[in-house]
Amino acid sequence: MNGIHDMGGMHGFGRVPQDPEATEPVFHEVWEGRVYAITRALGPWRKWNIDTGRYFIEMLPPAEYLRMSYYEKWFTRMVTLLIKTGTVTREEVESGRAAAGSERLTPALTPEMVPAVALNRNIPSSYEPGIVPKFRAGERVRALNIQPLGHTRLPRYARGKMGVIDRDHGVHNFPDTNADGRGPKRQHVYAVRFSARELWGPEASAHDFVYLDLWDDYLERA
Amino acid sequence: MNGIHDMGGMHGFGRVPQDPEATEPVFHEVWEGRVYAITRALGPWRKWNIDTGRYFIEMLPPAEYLRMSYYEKWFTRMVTLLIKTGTVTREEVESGRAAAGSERLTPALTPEMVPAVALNRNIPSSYEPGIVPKFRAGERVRALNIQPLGHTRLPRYARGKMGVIDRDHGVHNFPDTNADGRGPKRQHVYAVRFSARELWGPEASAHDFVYLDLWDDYLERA
Amino acid sequence: MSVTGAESASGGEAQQADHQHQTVPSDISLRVKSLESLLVEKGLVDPAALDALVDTYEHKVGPRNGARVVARAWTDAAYKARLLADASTAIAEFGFLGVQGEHMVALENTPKIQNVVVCTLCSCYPWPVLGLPPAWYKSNAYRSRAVIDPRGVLQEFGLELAADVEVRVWDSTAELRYLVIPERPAGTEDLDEAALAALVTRNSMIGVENLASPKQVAK
Amino acid sequence: MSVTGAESASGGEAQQADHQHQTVPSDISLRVKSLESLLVEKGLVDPAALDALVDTYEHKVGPRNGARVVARAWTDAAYKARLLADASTAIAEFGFLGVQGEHMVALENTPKIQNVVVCTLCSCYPWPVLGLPPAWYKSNAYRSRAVIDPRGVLQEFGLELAADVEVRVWDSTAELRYLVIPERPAGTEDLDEAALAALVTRNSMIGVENLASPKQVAK
Repeated sequence: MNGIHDMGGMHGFGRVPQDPEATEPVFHEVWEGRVYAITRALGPWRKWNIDTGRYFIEMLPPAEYLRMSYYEKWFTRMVTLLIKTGTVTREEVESGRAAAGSERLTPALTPEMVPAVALNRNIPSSYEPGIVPKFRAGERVRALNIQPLGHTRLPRYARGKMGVIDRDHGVHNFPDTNADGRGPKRQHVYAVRFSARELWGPEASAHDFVYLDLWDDYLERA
Repeated sequence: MNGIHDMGGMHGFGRVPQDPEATEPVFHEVWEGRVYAITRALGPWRKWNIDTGRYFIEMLPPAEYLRMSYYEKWFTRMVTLLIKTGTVTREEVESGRAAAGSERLTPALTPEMVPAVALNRNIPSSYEPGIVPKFRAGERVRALNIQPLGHTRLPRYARGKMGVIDRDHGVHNFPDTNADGRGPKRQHVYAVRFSARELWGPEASAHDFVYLDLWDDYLERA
Repeated sequence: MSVTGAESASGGEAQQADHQHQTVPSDISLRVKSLESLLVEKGLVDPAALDALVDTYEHKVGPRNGARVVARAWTDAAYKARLLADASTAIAEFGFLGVQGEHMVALENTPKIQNVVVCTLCSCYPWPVLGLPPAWYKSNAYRSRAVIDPRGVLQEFGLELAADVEVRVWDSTAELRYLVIPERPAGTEDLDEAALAALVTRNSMIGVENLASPKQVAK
Repeated sequence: MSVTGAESASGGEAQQADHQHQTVPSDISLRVKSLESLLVEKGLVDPAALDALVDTYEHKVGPRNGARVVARAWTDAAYKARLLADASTAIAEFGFLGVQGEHMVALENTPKIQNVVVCTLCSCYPWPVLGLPPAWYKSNAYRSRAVIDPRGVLQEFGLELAADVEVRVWDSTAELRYLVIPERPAGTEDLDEAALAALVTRNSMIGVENLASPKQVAK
């Protein structure tokens, strides 16, 4: 969706805020750490995937998206998805108590598992020889001019623009379909190099380039 | 500027709110009418022009732009420009009282003048034979891919896109320069017809078109 | 006069506006009253002129003006020709003049062409013929969607167009202001100009509604 | 599992999220506590696991990890070659693994090439090597400007690039995560790997800062 989250190229947000690197806390408030940790601890239940998670932040009303802090968005997304997946009910969220007679589970993530979950590799290999790449490094491509109503990772600023395949990143899930239950539709992802002049016009520096990771389904031969 | 105001083509704002035509008030609150009227009554002082006025709404921080109601934006813009032009001071706005010893003027707009100002024509003719149009009806043009940091009336969704000159609207001020004191740079404006497929890609209807009023300086021959 | 400096584009102005918003009283109604009394005290505005302006746009200028133009175009072929050729001058015959109506263009809807007007960048609107814009016209939803999903927007207004009707969305990026001439409804052959004008809705002159025949309405 | 329906794109979901935001208690800290206690009561999360997660990202995972990778790349040509060829595997030699670091790519800055990393669509970031992202990286200002005005952004970080330096902005739109290898500062020939790692800043591994020589810093 062409949501407010797709903000690459926008003006008006002012200067980049600067916190001293040495002293900025990882979490600025205690509740931020809890929101982060709860989100992570819910992961092993596999109630939703990462693309769905991103999609449900993007669907916040634009004014709310801009008003909320980063972890406030995470919190709102989590509540929405917990209810949407039937994991909890709205009444339970409002009361903060489990409904009488509701199921009591055993946490999927125990403290002993945290080092493994946080620090170990756990990802499907991206090497799938059965899935053939459509493009090779060096080929000229055009990002499609499409306007998906759902989740997409093709930003507006690159649509219709020409670039060059820089490298093949292997096979990955396709976010547009993976986000809304239509399946992972695994395919190759490439780093695509766009000149700033192609993206932003002749006043951009001839020495500036933007690299985007784009899926086969976002590209056509140019 | 590529501000939040440039929202043509965005998703996420939901359905169009519907008020019954027969009963919707012109002003939903008394203060809205006052903001509208004060803005109009300040017009004859010529402290700023219409392009500057639009620019100062666009420069609201995006979160504020989306949070504020229409006339709240007008009010904020008015206060900013009254201070910026030295018409009032920040202290006067905060206190609601004129500073001791400050000049007392005579209102530029009297009640007797209202019908004339509201209802009569008062505009420089757009017929200026000395200013030659660059394009003619039927010509194919491309909207420039430019990213002005200041005010512009070339929306992002049309940049780099091809269209056809539908008609010549005559000579008008150029908003990009008129908004920030660089002068009216008068030039021809055209209605330019873009196909929805050119703007939004092949999934758009072949029967949909968008007409934009664009200035000579926004266009090149395609 | 230059009111903007080099810092504008980098957000300096915006931050200033934001700051200022924080420092004035929190209730918008009080803040407006306070500003008005300041401007009156300084002699910048006359409160009676403000009253007259509010009264003008609440009671004297509005879509009934545009409806009269449309009704005449329906009943007077020569007028319609003048309106389509030079709308500003043709509308001036009624005395509907003034700010935001200086450069008018009339757009004729037909069974095969639906014109729809929007202003994606702000909320430009032809004040002298339609009055001040309704809330929906100023909404972010309408501004954002009219150009990318005009048929979806029209459906929300109850207007389902055949796939082969050409939709022309006019995004009011300049000082041109657009008045849509809706199709004259069937079954209105016997009505005079005033009765016809009474049928013309505001929304039909923006292009988001087509007019039903009076018989259909009566059902 | 499909958690989204056809109504999603038309804003139904968004309105629901908004509504819900209104109906939970207003103070975010209380709302989070309330949700945590609910999830604990239902057996969905273990509070000790939450504590361990917070502790992990506050104290065990952070930019010191990435700094060690960079220092080794500076001092071990074979390691650097492995890192550039397959960063995920080379970084795994340190045990810096896990979520948001599964598909790593290392980008080498040179006097003629400045790599800069951003995620315009959200705030993707290589957690195992850099920890959780700083506020500036998540800011709308950085996300919006890094791709259209990279040199202006770098100037705000104090980095003035010569006009002919190639700027490569990597917008993390997929699950690839980028680690910038900054240039090794001059005057560090005598330092060992640990001392070199101490020089490497977080911001230099995002590409918005270049490292000064220790002698310059001492001045």
